[in-house]
Amino acid sequence: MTDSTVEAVESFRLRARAWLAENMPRVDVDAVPPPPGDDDAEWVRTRELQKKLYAGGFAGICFPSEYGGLGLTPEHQRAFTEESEGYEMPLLLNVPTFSICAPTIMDMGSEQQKRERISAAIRGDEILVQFLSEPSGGSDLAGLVTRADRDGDTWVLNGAKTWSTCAYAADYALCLARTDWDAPKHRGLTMFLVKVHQPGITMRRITQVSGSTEFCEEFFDDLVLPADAVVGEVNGGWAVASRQLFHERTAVGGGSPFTSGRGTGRVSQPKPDLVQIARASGRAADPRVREMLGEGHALERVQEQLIRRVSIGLETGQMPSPAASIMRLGHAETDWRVDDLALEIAGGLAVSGEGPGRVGDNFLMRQGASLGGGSTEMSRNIISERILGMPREYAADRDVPFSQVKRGSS
Amino acid sequence: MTDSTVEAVESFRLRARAWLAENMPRVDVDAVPPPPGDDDAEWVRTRELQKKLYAGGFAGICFPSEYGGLGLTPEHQRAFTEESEGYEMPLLLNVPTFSICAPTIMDMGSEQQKRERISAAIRGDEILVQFLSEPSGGSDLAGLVTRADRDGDTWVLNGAKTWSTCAYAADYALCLARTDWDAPKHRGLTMFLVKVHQPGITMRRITQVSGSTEFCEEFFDDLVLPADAVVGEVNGGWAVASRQLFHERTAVGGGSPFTSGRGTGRVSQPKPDLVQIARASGRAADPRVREMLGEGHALERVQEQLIRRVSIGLETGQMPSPAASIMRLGHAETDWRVDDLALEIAGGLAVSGEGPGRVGDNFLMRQGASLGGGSTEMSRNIISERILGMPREYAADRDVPFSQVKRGSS
Amino acid sequence: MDLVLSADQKLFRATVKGFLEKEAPLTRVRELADTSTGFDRDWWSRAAELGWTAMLVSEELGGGSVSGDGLLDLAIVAEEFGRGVGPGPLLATNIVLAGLAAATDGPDHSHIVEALVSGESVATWAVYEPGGQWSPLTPGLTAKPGSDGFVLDGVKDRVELAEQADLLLVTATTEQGLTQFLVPADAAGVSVEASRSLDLVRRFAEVRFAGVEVPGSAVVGLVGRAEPLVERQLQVAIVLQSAETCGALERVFEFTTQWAFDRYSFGRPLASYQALKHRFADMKTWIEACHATTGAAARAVQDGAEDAAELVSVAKSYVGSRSTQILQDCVQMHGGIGVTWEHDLHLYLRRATVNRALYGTPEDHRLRIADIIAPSERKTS
Amino acid sequence: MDLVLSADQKLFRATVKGFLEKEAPLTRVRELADTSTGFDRDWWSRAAELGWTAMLVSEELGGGSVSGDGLLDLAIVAEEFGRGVGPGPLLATNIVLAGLAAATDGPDHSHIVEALVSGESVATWAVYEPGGQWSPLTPGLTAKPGSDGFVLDGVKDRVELAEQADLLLVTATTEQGLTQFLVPADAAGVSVEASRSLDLVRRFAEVRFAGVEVPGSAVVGLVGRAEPLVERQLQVAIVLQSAETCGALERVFEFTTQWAFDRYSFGRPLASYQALKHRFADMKTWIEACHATTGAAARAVQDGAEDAAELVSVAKSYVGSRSTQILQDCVQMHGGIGVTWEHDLHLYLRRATVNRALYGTPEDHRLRIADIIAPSERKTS
Repeated sequence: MTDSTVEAVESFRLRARAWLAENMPRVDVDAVPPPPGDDDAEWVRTRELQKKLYAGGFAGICFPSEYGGLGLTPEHQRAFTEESEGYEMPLLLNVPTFSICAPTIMDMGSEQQKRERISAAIRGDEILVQFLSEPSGGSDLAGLVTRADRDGDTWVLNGAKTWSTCAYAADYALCLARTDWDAPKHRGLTMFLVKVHQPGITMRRITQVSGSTEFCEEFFDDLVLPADAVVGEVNGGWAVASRQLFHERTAVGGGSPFTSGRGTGRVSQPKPDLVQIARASGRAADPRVREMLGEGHALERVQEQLIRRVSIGLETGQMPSPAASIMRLGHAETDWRVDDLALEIAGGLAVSGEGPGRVGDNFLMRQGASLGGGSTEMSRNIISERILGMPREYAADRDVPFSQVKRGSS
Repeated sequence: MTDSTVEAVESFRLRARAWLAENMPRVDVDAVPPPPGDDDAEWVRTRELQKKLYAGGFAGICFPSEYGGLGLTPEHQRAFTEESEGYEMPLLLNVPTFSICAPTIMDMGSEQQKRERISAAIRGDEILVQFLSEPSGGSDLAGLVTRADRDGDTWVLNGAKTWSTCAYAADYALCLARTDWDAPKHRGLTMFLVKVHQPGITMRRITQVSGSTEFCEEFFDDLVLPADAVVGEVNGGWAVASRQLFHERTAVGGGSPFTSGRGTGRVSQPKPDLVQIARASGRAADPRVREMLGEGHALERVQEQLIRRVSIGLETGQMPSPAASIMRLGHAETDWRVDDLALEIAGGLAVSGEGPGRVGDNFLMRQGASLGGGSTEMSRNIISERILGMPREYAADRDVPFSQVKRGSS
Repeated sequence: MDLVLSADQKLFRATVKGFLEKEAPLTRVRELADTSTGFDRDWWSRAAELGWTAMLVSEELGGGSVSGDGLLDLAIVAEEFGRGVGPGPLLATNIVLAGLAAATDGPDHSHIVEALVSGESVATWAVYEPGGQWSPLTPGLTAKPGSDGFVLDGVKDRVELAEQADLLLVTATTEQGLTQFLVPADAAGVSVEASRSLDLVRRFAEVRFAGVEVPGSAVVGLVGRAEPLVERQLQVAIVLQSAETCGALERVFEFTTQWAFDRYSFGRPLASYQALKHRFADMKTWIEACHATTGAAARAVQDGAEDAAELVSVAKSYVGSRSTQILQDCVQMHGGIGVTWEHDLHLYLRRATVNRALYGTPEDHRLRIADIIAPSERKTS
Repeated sequence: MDLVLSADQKLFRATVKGFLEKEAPLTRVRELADTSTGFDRDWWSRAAELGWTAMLVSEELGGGSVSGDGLLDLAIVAEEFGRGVGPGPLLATNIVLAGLAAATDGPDHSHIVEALVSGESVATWAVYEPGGQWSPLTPGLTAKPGSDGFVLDGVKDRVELAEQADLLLVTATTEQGLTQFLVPADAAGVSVEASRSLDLVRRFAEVRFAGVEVPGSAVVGLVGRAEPLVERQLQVAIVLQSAETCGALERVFEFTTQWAFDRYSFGRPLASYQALKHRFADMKTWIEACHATTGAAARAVQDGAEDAAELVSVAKSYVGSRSTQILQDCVQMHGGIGVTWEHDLHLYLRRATVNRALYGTPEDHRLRIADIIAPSERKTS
């Protein structure tokens, strides 16, 4: 397909509008979201919706046609997303399947991987996830210890992964493992495409104190992987992971051309509404509480303003890309303080955990915002080292064969 | 003098009581303290008072008689201090002359130094101070760069010292200088007894934002010191300084047997009185302000309770000696918060800087408590490393010839 | 709590600790979370045999303490309780006992005291009312003269273990003023409805009183004169609550510090990172301060010191605020695992958060302190 | 302030910066601290020639701005002012000009506006009253009908540069309600007494009005209808004040970061210590947030946006609190030298502390925000 044959965006938009009206169900505004940990029906529905899109010729808009997409431009995708407002969409596939995993495979995978996995995802047949973090890992992703050992033509995988979002619902995962223990840590990693549900993988859903079970933990026991499971080069896994992280940042920033429809379909923990809590506690007229209401509201507005400022800074090149960590740190700090204010405003009512905004329960997840997506400690390292140019922290594992790096007992 | 000839404490007390009543002036409770930086008359008075004590046979109670003292016990000193309540006393000599410098000389000095300096101090003829910190120094005392170079039998001193409390009023100083640049930092230092007012020393009083000028800065230009100015061993200065620091801690903790009368005679910055500020601002009935009053008061009480707990812990051996840093950190933190509360309570009145408790001016010195006597950052290092046993910070100057240690440009 | 314990107290602490570790480890606490009662009555009777209900009661009534300073001994139990997020009515029953023991005038409740001390009976204080913040002196629940005593009408909530308790100590407004009544939980007109609790085993309920008739002998102390008793109960409640929170902090700090030693990142233990070390130093300092102020409050209440009310509020102001701050930072130190259900951190955070909220928040107690140090501007309400 | 400036604005910023660096460096500010006036009138006239008084005024009255968005341009000046702790009536005069320019009804003050724009005249806003916190809508100073206009009686304090000003814009209560008057500083019955200022060059005074007669033409806007003008003046005041504080923060952060690179301890630069690095990261984040909220408030006020009042209070709430926190941590980073007179840190801390306190504290503005987001419980006072 050459440029000259590309359908004009407006024409595409009108076609999409008509098709959506005829084929896609409207969002039910009164629908109650399922309780945490009980979203099987949603995943079934998601696959159905994606199959509809595919059947209608509106799936994988920005993916190349040779991998099952439409090969159109981000403007086409934007137009479709705008038109899809108000319709049910397979939003759960936006992250990580379409915005992270598929583009990574497209950048780094073999021709066969691209043809098979990307097109299956676009058809609504397969869901992709990431196996990256490990129980022993924390902030140090590249220090992972899951091992893949060569056995003739195959690889044997042993170890464990954790914090894999929605892995329970997935078909394939991008799994990073260590294949060379004598190389320094970034240089001995290999990325594999792993079938999620098969013998040799035990999966466990992690229950958070909020009741959410969207994260999973996986254990690999002598799981055999074929040679063609390798994505990119053997021992070149860090390059693949870096693309993944790049696509993840892009997706979080709202800049991915591969998402279709708005949002991720997952309900994040709602922020406490301080005014509502104050009223429920009978304290909305108390000047002490009013001062807290004002403080909380101000912080939330400032956080929006900070995001706007840094986004402009990044777009115009007036801020270096690590400045994204400023948004991240500001966000966590705002969350902490607003959660604290909610607790103070609720006063004696926090005992029950329930009530307005379930203040107490919410407070148990206070650190959520500062742990997901790289801890605030990492953000502070990045800001001081990469923006302010301060000396980097001593890394005891730099340029050291990984087998000689000290690892903790937990 | 043998034990059997020691006067009983009660007899000593009665004699002291009678002598004080007859000889020492009563404290004038209506006397106005001199403005900061104008205490010359006080120093003259201090020497007079010490001479009176000496003449009356009540000076240097716990110092050995061979160095001009009375050779009595801490109980005698305590009795005298109790009896001296209500009388003018030479309190300015308590720190550092009697509680830090004289005992250090007694521990580490030559016989001649002990005989001359200690007895002169007890007679009220001489005042002793410390030349330790340096402009380039900060928390790293042993990293000092003032140099003393051997020249035949003498030493030639060049460099600068700072934060010398009350040096302007003193006669002799204990001055730590580097005498070996090829040794690691602690092992190339020597302590000297230096005449404070002499050619080759330029002294400047440091003005703090509070207006206080009690600290001085001294510059040495080819100042020649005789061989007998060395205190302790050449290149053994760190051992002397360690004794000084020990005596300083003891004095600050109120445990020195060498102080006579209560207090140091120096008016430290008064703590803001939050209730008074609230009343002056017309806000003492505002519930927001009342909550702050309660918070501030609670913090101050807790700090007293913390000091009591740690003191008992140290005394009973249930806490290791670095636990003193817990008191120090708690103190600084309390000060910070109380100063912040004062500012918030004063509200719009803080503009003028004056008014109740001179809130604004006081706020300018907010960090005072966390800088003097070792920064709070050092306290946190000590608590985490020496109490919790966490790994020590990497010191780039450990076991390195000092001449090879990197030094900054400021 | 106090650094210096007598030999008897040390032995007592070891006994308490051993009993809790054996009979109520965290695995058991998690099991109890799924039961309707949150604790086991037999277990509680055995705890009572160890003296946990006797400390605030005179020997004539079956009470007695280890050191003669009953509240200080009891605070030791509370601290160990906090270390293990213990189940059961330790606080609830002892708060009621504190009131009964102090009510030297008025009807005799010695048989009830004995039943509480033996662990046979369980009591709890019904003092909060729906939607309300801490204001124990002005209950909306009324007690009006009835044919044979009083008739109680009104609603209480956040009543600890009300579903499990045999007796409720109820604050009420009578014509003569604030009065407390001991009401059997099964009295006609009393209905109890469990409410959700943030704590896994410390349950709360709403209790409705609809024309509940009680005899005059149900009054605790004198009619209209309950204020000093309420103050006494509050003081004991806060000392025990603060001691419990101190124990929780101590335990969490222990395992978080251990985590920092064991967990490596970039080839180095977390404990080697200065930014984290400094936060541990802050936490250590705050925990020592929590112990210090709790110990001082306990001693003042034990001695009936003039500033006992003030020191209790000082302790609540400090411990209430610092505790959740410390625990959240410990969560942060753990990373993602710190917000999982399987990690024990949230059990402690739940307990501390409930303790923070109950019997006046730190903010409420700051106002109380202001009323002490700046009484002339006290709001007349 | 805004990250994206036009070429004209960039040039303008450079001009302002150059002028301040040459004509009012910190050494000059320290000299001015010892003068009675705190600034030089000639210098101010030259500053006015650069347009510093013209930004909020229409072109007919001799005004004009660089970008057409006068307040945004003026905020650039204020930010540079903050970087150098600038002297003079930049804020005072522009606040008055904001009110005069907005008072399209009522007596004509165009000759005064022209004199202010040219720098020939200096004006200031007299809005605070002794002992009082921020409550601009209910002045105790009264203006009663007189033979030939009004008679003013009352006292104002914290009047910026009142000793140096030619004109006072005075808030007063009349029978018709809140009214503002332009009063010559040398009018009969006006007496000015300097008060102490925490800022070295930004002076304040108490001004007494004893039977001060002013003609009806002294009214700004309409009698009894000053509330929108006062709000406008407040909004401009806080935008300029916040921009100034941002400039101060930026400069102090620069030299403190440099200090951390240059200063060594234990053979390592301070900037290599993680605990300090993390505090620098926090400060950097907060400073960006200060810029962000100041820029948003400036834009909203410039555009007369519906949420301008809210965003102004948001900016004050945030910048007011964070600024002193950041500056104090910069003092801490410097060690002892940070609290000496000879170090420049305190000049910045003084300015920021005065800015924090003036035109409503952060706490006052939080209450204002609450009145916007939860109006139904607003206190009727």
